[in-house]
Amino acid sequence: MTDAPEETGTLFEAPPLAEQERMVEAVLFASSEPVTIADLEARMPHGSDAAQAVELLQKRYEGRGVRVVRVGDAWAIRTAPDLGFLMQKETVETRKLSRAAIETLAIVAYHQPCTRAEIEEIRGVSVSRGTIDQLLEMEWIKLGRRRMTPGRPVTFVVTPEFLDHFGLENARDLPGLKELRAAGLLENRPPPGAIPLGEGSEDEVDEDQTELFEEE
Amino acid sequence: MTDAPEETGTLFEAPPLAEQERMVEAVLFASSEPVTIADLEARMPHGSDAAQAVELLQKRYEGRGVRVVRVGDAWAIRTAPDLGFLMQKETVETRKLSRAAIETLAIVAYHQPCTRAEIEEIRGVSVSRGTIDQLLEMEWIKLGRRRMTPGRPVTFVVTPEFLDHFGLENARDLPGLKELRAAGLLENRPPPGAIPLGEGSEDEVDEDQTELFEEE
Amino acid sequence: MNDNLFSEDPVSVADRLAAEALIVDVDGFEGPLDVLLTLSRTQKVDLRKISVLALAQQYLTFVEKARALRIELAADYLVMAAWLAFLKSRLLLPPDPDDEGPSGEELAAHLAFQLERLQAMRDAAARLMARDQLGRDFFRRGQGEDITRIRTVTYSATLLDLMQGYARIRTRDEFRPFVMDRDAVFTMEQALERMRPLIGFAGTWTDMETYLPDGWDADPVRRRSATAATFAASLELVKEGHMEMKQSETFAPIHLRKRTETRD
Repeated sequence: MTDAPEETGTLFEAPPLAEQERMVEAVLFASSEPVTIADLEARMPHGSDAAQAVELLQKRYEGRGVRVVRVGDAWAIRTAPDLGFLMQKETVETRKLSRAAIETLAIVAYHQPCTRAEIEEIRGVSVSRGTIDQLLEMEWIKLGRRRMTPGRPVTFVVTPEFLDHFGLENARDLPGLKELRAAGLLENRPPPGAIPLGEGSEDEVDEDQTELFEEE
Repeated sequence: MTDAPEETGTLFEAPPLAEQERMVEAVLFASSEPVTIADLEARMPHGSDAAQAVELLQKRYEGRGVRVVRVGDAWAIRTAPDLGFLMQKETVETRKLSRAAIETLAIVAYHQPCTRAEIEEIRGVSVSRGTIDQLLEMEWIKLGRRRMTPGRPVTFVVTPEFLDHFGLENARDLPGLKELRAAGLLENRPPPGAIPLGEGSEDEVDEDQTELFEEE
Repeated sequence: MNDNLFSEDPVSVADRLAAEALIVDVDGFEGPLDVLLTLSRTQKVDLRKISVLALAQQYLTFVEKARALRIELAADYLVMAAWLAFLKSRLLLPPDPDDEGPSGEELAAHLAFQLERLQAMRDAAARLMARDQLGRDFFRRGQGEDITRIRTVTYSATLLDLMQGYARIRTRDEFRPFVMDRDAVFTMEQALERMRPLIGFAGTWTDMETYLPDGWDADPVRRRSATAATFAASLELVKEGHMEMKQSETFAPIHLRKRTETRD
């Protein structure tokens, strides 16, 4: 074709209709909102007939997986309605449990049945309702029997799902502090002046723990 | 091709390939991120062959305003690069990368998996933490496996986002990779007289490279 | 050509300007290797055929000039200068047969390789950046709203996380000031303090055991102490006229309730 000077784009002929159709396709695809004919033409080379290109594109997509649809006075590409079911997909996202949740869970596991007040006492900070709710929702803890003390506080215990997730047969399989220390998970030196206590050899988890914590 | 009647789903035959193509089209159009074959098949009816459907779709869109492109082991629809000029409105201002960052990125891409020491060796200057952080933050590089050499340094590799951004099917498609390799410029050649870093360190590099670029 | 760029011979104004630009611009260099690469361009040859000796000389001149202009050079520029001076002597002097180290030629070849590799990476970087880029030359789908994902979030934690979490808490605990030797003793004073506010709610007969403090019912030693203290405190409260106590038979549970004013 004739080489027209660059600046005067108007001297160019409009691109062939097939090319205009490509342009409309790309713009409708990339745009975050439906695009009006006027907007299309403002983007396309001078002399383009966006309405006609859209019409061609619409025909091309007939029966395909996506369609060119009119939204008000603008145009957009949308999934064919019969394929909507493909878009609904359950994605499972794995996220790390928060530190507060882990600690709360650990306390319930080691001290069950355990009230919220006890969890707070052990953690030394208050436990947010959300943390407990999250663990309940995950079905890693559940409500145990109410404590028969004034106020009859609810207790929490771990669930079979919890044991399953962590590959434990029962909560007593949880390693004790001694083992934690042996595994290098606890590196602290013994607190100055700590007096070893309780040489009882109770098998009960609770007592076991007590013994382990106070000792050394 | 006998469908075991385990589940109700398997009792249905997979939809015809043309229909599968429509489905792949709908999903790829709908998703702004690349979708893996596995993800496609998880959405499609049992027995569907997403890979074949994608291939058909890719052919169908050849020369159109949008294209079906491969990104690592996933697929995406992207506008044709020659129509970029229409999309000024959609252009996202990318952060200007420093010369150090660009070079570091190229070194990781061509030498991956690549340790920080290797990047420094090639550039002859230390790599600032900010440079690596920026590339990590942009998700263009990520941590690879540790190198099995003394100190077990971490390595860096490029990500699917990197491939997507630069329109690469995979890391083997990097421009000029073959030539650079043939010219021996991707070798990790120790300086003469240098104390070898634990035997096998070179083999290791070689293996890793081979794995990344030739395997799959 | 530019071979005499830094020599003592009179140089053209243009050359001198170029040389000074190089020096003044030292901040713009990314380390000594970058300087060497820039200097090597003055040789206008393939990097494989570069004269490392000439390059070493150029670099040393560069460092000297920088010093003369009182430009502070970073240590690695000076290290490179020292190394190149060493390399230069190796290349110029006949090889010492007793010397075990690598020859000057080997060192020079490696330097040439490093320069070539750096240049190659620069070229590769330029080619990479010249590619069509997402969001600039080609685009993704603009409307993300089509795809509705039902997101289920699964939280994960490992046994290790759990144990570390627990160890963390207990580690904290061990530094808490504890009165260890009194740990298994619940005093009557404590029991009284505990029961006074509670007794107001005991309108009906309630087993005394429910008044045991939390955490004192598992360990027999602690339980015994708590029971005794609670019993003593209960007697005290009855004596004060705040409460009534009953036990249906020997060893049966002891029941407590608030004493109301209507009662006689």
